[in-house]
Amino acid sequence: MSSHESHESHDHDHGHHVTPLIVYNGIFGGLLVLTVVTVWIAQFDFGAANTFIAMFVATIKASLVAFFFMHLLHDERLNLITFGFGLLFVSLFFLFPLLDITSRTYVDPIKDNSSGAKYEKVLKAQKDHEKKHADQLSNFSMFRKSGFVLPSTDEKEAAPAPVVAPIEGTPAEGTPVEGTNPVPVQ
Amino acid sequence: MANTSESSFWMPPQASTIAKEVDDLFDFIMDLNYIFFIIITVMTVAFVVMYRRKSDDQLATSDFDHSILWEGAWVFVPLLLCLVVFVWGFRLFLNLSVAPEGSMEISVTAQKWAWSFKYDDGQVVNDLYVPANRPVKLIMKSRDVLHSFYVPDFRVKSDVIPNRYTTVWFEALAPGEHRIYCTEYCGKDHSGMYRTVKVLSEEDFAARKKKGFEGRPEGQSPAAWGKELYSKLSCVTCHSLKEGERRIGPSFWGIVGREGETEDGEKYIANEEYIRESIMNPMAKIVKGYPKSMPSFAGQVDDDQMDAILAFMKTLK
Amino acid sequence: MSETQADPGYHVSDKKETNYIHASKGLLSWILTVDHKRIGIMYLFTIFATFALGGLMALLVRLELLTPGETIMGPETYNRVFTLHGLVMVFLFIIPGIPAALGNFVLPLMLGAKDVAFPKLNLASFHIYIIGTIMALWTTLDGGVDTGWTFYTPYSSTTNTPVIMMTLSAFVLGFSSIFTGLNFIVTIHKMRAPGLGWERLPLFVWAMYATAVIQVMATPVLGITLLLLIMERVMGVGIFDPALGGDPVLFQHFFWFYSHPAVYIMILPGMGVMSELITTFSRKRIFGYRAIAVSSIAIAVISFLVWGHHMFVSGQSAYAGMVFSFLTFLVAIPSAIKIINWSTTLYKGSISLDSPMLWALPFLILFTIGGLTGIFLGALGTDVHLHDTYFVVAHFHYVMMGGTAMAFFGGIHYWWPKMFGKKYNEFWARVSAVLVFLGFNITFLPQFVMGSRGMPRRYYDYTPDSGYQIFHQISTVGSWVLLLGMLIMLVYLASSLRSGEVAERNPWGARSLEWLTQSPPIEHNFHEIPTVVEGPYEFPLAGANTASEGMDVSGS
Amino acid sequence: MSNIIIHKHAHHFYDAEQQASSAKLGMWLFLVTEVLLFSGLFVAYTVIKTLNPEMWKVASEQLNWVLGSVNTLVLITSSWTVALAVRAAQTNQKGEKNKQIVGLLVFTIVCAFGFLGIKYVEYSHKIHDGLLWGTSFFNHPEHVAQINGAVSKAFGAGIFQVPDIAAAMKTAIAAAQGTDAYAAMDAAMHEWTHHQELVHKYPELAHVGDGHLFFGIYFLITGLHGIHVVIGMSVLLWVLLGAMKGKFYKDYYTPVELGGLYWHLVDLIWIYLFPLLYLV
Repeated sequence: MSSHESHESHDHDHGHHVTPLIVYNGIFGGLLVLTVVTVWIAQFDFGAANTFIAMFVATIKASLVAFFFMHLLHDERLNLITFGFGLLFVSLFFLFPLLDITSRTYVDPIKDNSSGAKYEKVLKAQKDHEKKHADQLSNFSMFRKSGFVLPSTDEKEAAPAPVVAPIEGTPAEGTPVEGTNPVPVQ
Repeated sequence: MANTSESSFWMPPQASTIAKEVDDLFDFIMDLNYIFFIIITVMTVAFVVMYRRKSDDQLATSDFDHSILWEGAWVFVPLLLCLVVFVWGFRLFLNLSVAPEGSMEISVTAQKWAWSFKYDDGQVVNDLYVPANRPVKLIMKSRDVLHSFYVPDFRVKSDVIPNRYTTVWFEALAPGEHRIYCTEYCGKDHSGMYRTVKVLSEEDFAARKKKGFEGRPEGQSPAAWGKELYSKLSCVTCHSLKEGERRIGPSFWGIVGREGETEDGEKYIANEEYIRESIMNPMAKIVKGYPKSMPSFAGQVDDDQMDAILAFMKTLK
Repeated sequence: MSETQADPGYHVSDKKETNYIHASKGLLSWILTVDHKRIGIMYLFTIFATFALGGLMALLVRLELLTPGETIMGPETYNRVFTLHGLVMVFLFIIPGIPAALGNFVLPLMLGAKDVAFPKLNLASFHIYIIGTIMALWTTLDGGVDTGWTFYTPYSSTTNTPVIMMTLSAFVLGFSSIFTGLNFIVTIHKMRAPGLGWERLPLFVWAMYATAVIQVMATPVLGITLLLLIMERVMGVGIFDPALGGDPVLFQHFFWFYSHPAVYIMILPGMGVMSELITTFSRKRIFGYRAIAVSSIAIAVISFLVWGHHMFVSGQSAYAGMVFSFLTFLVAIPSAIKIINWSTTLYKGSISLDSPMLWALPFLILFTIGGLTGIFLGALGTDVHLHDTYFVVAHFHYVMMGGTAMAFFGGIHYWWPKMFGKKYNEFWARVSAVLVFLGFNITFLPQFVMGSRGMPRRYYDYTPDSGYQIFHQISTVGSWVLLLGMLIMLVYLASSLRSGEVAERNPWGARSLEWLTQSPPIEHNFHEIPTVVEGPYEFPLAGANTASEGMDVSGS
Repeated sequence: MSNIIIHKHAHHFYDAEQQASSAKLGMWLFLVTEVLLFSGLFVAYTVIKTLNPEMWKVASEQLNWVLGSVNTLVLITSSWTVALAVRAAQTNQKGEKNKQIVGLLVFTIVCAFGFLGIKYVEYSHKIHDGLLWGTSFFNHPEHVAQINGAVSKAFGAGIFQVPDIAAAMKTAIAAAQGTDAYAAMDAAMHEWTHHQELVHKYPELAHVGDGHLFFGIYFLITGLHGIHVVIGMSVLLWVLLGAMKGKFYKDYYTPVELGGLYWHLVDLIWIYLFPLLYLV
């Protein structure tokens, strides 16, 4: 089709289609209601499903805006296709990194790579360390509790919660807190 | 057990059990390469020669411009071959990634621009010592930026990442020495970040390990050994031995007993205690006017080595 | 070339009018022009300059590697030089290369349009490109960055070189690229001449369309990646910084989501030029028009699915590795189709070896090598050994330099008469083409060997005992031959501008619309918009008195 | 792309019709690039959340969902009014100045200001409580280390051994009244006590690791969105000026439509952003 045809062919949809007021107002009402729904539904805990439900409602709202406020419904089909294509690539962008991070430990799992294990390790470390220094630490909560996570020096020994802050991307080795020497100034 | 083979035209020697498998796939793909390259080139050159334009108004003698048969053929034949290569490659990759049960574990730390290898008995060395004919699994992490552990003769490679562990495993075929490279760009001395894998027979390995792989050799003075460590631990990259010469860090010449001022204006005297701290926890005191770029050597330098280094430093005046 | 057999059925006027070059005078009339032809020309000369700069850096790198240890510069300098080589060649030369320079000039002509859809946006895109270039150069004078063109974290977020400025420059250049792509998509959709249906588009236009899609879809992600990197440095947001609990591998996902499709931004236009050259210089309808057109689009889409093959040993999950490896092999197929179709097009054609063809044929050979060696890197098992070695370096130079750059120069020689209405010295053109072909192979073939033997890339130094030196030396010598070829080209093209003989309207007897208007074209391209009645490659056939019926029969 | 607002169609188009539809296609392509730009941040959000579920749970509770909801309503309303503005332009007769378009656009812009106002309230609260990115996060070890460094510098390292640091500081300061050490001590103590308060105000947040990552992403996403709000406002402002001159009527309203499209996109992104950050 030449562009002559191409623009004649959709003369009728461009510009000459005016959405009636009632539709706009209806959509607006719908959006308000859905917003309330999102907030209301967020109070219940469906576990993992939470995000999906929220995204589902959000998607309904988004499509209302796109199809009616942004006229995708009555506009040239090409614009709809363009936008859809964009969303396709967005979904790819989500798909692969997620595939990676969720399956990293399947082959030859190493502990400490999944954050869960990371935290258990640190909490344990903090307990041991609390026992050791209970007396000095009594007024020193933020050190005992700041669960700052770094690779342990060796997977054999359970590293105490390190308090030496990382310097220029060099994770410092975990060293137990001596109440007597505060963290060196960097 | 097979021995380390000579290097071929394309590939370095096969020094690990996996190396042969890798090379088989490599050779297979190389054959495919030759075949297809010859087909394309011969076709092209032949057509150019045969249908070369002789006169200015010569026209094409055929309008042969599509053929489902041909196009189908050169969609499906390559696709098929590709799938074969893919499956082969993936199976091989799993072998490369999953270490056999009961492999010997060595934990590896990479940092700008040095490797250190820690054995289960706690000793830390800067060259990798492994027994022959026994699977070895390296559990690696980095202290600063990305590095990559690569032994061409073993055909193994894996990035080394801060805050996470990665692994490689290999089973060396026979005693010998092989080069370790860093293959993830990591700055100034990226290309200087190579070490040696020293493959020892099972007995030698046990013996050497007992008395420490890199303990002070008999008859060598602590100072002399310290001088060795000075280059081995790559202190040399940042600290000169010439009087007052400034590299990234201050010179070692006359360092013992030197007096000066730290970044936050405190006076210091570089006695043993100070030097020990500066090596183990460099950020504690930074000499005025120098960058905070020294990595900690905690867990890499044991007491003997520390004494040796101090002994060496004392000779520098 | 007799006019009679060019384009029967078109209204052709040969009365000379003032062409776009002389339409208006003065520097300002160029800097502020909205004429796609002038913008294309300005791009062309800027890109020549950036190519020269990148080439110079390459020569320095090769020279440094001539001997082990320090040859001409220290490691810090070396790291900056190879980084700059990468950045300049990727962002300043090869990505804008064919689309912005040749595409801008030729595309509207091929569509029978008066201009691109948004001329002012087009000009803006050029100005933005200049700004980005200046920023990049400024950073270089400011000491240069040493991160490698990939900006991998955490190195890039901790090194004390002016990374922020350089990242900003790449960010800005991204906008230029997006605007060009956006412009082309709209132009191709809305500005086609009457009768010019999708199946009558020259394959160069199809390739440009596919390229534009990638530019529009992928470049924004580069933008956000670089912004996040800047935030890492400015604010210390730790998304990519392991020291702050972030994930450095995530940065690689972000980066390659753009930079792998970008590889096809680089090669697809080259493939487009190839289709034009092969058909014109064998005077034959392209073999498998549909297959080639569709494969361009296929490549554009699949290219978004394969980025993980840059990360097989990066600590990415083995399953992600598997998926990416599989998809990578899928993307190999469309390229294979193109290659074989081109060489089949030559069958029973009338093949002339005019200089543009002498750039096209090497493309065929070199791109084949580049593509085939890709199989080693797509296969997980072998990639572990070859990743980040000179094998990879050689591979992508065969695709980028041996592919795109060859096509770029082929295109320049092909459209040069149309652009400037001048001829260049045919003899020296052939000499230069041959020299470049030879020099290229001498430079990069040895790199395959030393790569598979374990020479890592981005290395300032190598030990004498490692046995890599001989390959480095051959390679370095080759780079000088390459240089000689380029210099010769520079000379005869320059002299053609000064004193080339006048070129006629359609020197090659090509059939697509850009050859309908005079050389150089008038300001509004066409005296009257042509009505298209047949496909772009309807070359008359020996013995047949009428050309066959357009594209409708082909590939169906 | 100002060539498309030239009322009489530009020379290289066949007619205004072709020009308008080209302009709109161009705008949609641009919107797609915007979507992909934001998608990067959403991917970062998803990945970091998946890697640190515990931290995320705790940290995300610190956002004020009421303010978030109000902002959502504000944006939706503005989206509605701008849609009506486009409609008003579509139905407007040539030459007549249309109060409706102007009014609706003004209202939209006012909504935008409202949105930014509320954001400002949220931000200032976060900043005061040190719920920030990277090492600026109130309980980031480096941040803590700095505070304690200052304290030990002003009061001497011994201070950390006494059972009740706060009291010890007070006495020390009282003693130091008037001396030049006073200022440093005072500052150090303030920081220290402020930090202590925060630790007790956000106990879980203080204990769970890497809380700064959440706020880093929060500020990046909302920040980038905020920038787009500002851009959208300026576009609408520019359209408004045109509308006041009565430029737009049923055969020529592309600028109003494109400006509207952009504003809708800003709304669209917030529609996803709101539940992701404030609710789940």
